[in-house]
Amino acid sequence: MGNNLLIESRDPFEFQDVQQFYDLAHQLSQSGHQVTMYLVQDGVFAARSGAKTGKFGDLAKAGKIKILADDFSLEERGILQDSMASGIQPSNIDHLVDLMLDGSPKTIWH
Amino acid sequence: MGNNLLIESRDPFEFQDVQQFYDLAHQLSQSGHQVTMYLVQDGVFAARSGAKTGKFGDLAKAGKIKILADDFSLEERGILQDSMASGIQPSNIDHLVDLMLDGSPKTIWH
Amino acid sequence: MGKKLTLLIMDPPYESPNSTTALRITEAALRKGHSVNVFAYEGAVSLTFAEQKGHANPVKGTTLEQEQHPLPKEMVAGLFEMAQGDAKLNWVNCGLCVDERGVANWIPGPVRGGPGDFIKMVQESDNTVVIPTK
Amino acid sequence: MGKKLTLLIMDPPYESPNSTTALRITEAALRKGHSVNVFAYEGAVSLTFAEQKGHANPVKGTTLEQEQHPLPKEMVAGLFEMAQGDAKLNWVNCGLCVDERGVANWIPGPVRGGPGDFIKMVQESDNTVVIPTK
Amino acid sequence: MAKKILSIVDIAYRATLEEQDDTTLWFTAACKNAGADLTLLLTGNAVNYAVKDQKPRGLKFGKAEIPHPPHPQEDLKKLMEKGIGVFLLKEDAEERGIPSDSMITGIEPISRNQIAKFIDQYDLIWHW
Amino acid sequence: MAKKILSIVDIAYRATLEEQDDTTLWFTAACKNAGADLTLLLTGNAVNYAVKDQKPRGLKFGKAEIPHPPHPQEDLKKLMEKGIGVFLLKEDAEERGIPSDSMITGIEPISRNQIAKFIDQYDLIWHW
Repeated sequence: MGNNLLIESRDPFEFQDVQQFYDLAHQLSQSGHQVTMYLVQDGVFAARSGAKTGKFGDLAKAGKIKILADDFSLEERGILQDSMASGIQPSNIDHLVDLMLDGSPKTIWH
Repeated sequence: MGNNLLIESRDPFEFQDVQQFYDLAHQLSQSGHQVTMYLVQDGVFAARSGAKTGKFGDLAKAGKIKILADDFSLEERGILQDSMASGIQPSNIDHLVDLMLDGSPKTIWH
Repeated sequence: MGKKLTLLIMDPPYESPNSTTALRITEAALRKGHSVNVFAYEGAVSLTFAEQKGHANPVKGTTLEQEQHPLPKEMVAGLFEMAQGDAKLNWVNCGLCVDERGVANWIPGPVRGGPGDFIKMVQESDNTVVIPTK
Repeated sequence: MGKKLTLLIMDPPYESPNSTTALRITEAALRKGHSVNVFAYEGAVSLTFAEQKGHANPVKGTTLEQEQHPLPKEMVAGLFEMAQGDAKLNWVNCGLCVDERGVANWIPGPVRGGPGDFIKMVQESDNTVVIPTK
Repeated sequence: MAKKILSIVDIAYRATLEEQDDTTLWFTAACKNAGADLTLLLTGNAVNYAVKDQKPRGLKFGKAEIPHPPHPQEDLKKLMEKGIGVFLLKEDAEERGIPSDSMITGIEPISRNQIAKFIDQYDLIWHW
Repeated sequence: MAKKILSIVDIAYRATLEEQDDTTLWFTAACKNAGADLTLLLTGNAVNYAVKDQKPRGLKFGKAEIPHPPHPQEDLKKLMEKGIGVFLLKEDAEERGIPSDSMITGIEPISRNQIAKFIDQYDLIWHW
């Protein structure tokens, strides 16, 4: 089964289709793919434990998808590690480059 | 009571806060203001009779707010007059200029 | 008797429908005998850049002449030509925005300015509309 | 042994966080010894425009020297300096996009090209990421 | 072997008047001409590009003009003639109240719940 | 008499790294310096500009740098020192899970259902 890298750069509170991107991650995972989601820029607004992000919370809780959040984007927005929802790991751009080039995953930027 | 001109340029299916702009129109009207909403660019996607636009349908039906849709933007998107929801009138940029300058309404672009 | 409208725009050329709508509003207002102030902020300062040039379209198979590729600088020039007599067009490009983008070589008409000029426009206008970028 | 990454970017300078993220990805990939192809489409062709210049910041009260205003052309130049040995940077500016914006005077490094060049990059790369504008 | 590419066009009517076309549809066509193996999926606003009756007027600003405003439905037809498969997300069209008989023929609707399977057929996904 | 202006800042973190500030907050400050009577309302993402712990690192691209990344919370403090009233939409902060004790002091929350009344006090609305 394939390897998918989904990069979410958009604010889930601003763009309606962010929910559909979460759904896509879920669907891909359900059909047996390995899915990693990397939150960057405004995408990290989903990472706060108190954020009302709809389907994202379920995704993070289910734990079937690896969810990473860009450390620079988190620091820029003042989202501290102890205020992050469980199931989301801080990560960094070096690791994103590794993810992109290791095994050439199907990569979708949103 | 004041005169308000709300210009909605965004697609209600793309941006979550379009619903809040509809809400603002409702609130302003409820507090006794005269409100005109001019739909332009992707804002006219709310004008199709079959569009599932949430609060917008209620606004249009209630008829307390004048809702206009830019004829150029409608034609550009192939939204014909007979496919438009009731309560929305086609209008044009010349009329928008009249609305902006006649009595200097409080004008908000979204 | 003409009135006075001020618009603030901030989208770069070829990036947003806002630019076209703002130019349509300006055109209609001038045609009706009103004066228009345009404050071009951020990317919108590139609308008047003189070095823009048309191109053929290999996908459509059109030549340079057939394609008649629209150039925002020419649209703004067209609006300046329309602004005769009492219906004036006053176009201010934000100077710092121009510097960082390197687009100081603009067509005749616009002037360099800053937020202070915008505030003057706002005070003397019948209406002001800020057209934000997304 | 380095791999090869292709990025397509399309946001103009000073308009989107995508530009900074794309440059961060490019920097990290080069540092790790990978090669990077960047295809600059639409507004992104202005990132390398040589006429960009810094400015003071009257709101912060900083001088030109204190502000050290970032210039995208210098960031791209910095990336070209990093690209030594096997880790290559290949930056293609979409030619028609350059023409309509008038930004042909770019810094040393980038070359003019079109979709055909992009397709070649895509075929020879380990991964390709299209970073769309909003 | 040429990589199989899925181009998902989601953002529409962006600077289409100044450009006299949609830059992502244009790019897709140009890449096909350059030999790419491409399929197109319309989502979001871009589902409206399939609507038959799109008829923007030319615009004038004094002597300057936008003489050839875009007709994305015609550009889609040309893409299909070139052998590019064109699909659209059914739910996005329904939500926007676009009846299927108002759209040009030849475009295949797919459902949101099929999208993972659909994507699976391609090596690369360009999401615009 | 000077017009009373409400500047509603809704879009945030746009090109703030390249600019080393937020261009709409910057514009609001510059207009105040030029004598405008201004009030600021933060909505959408921009409510996050009130968060105390925003600490972006400087960035390097070879020899080139973004040496002074922006700290919008400090810019808001300076706006308040200049006498600009700063408000934020309470529901937008709540939805994003931003606790009020994580924000700088001096910003007044208003509710979405008060917004029509709030807007009523101003002659002009700039919605960014």
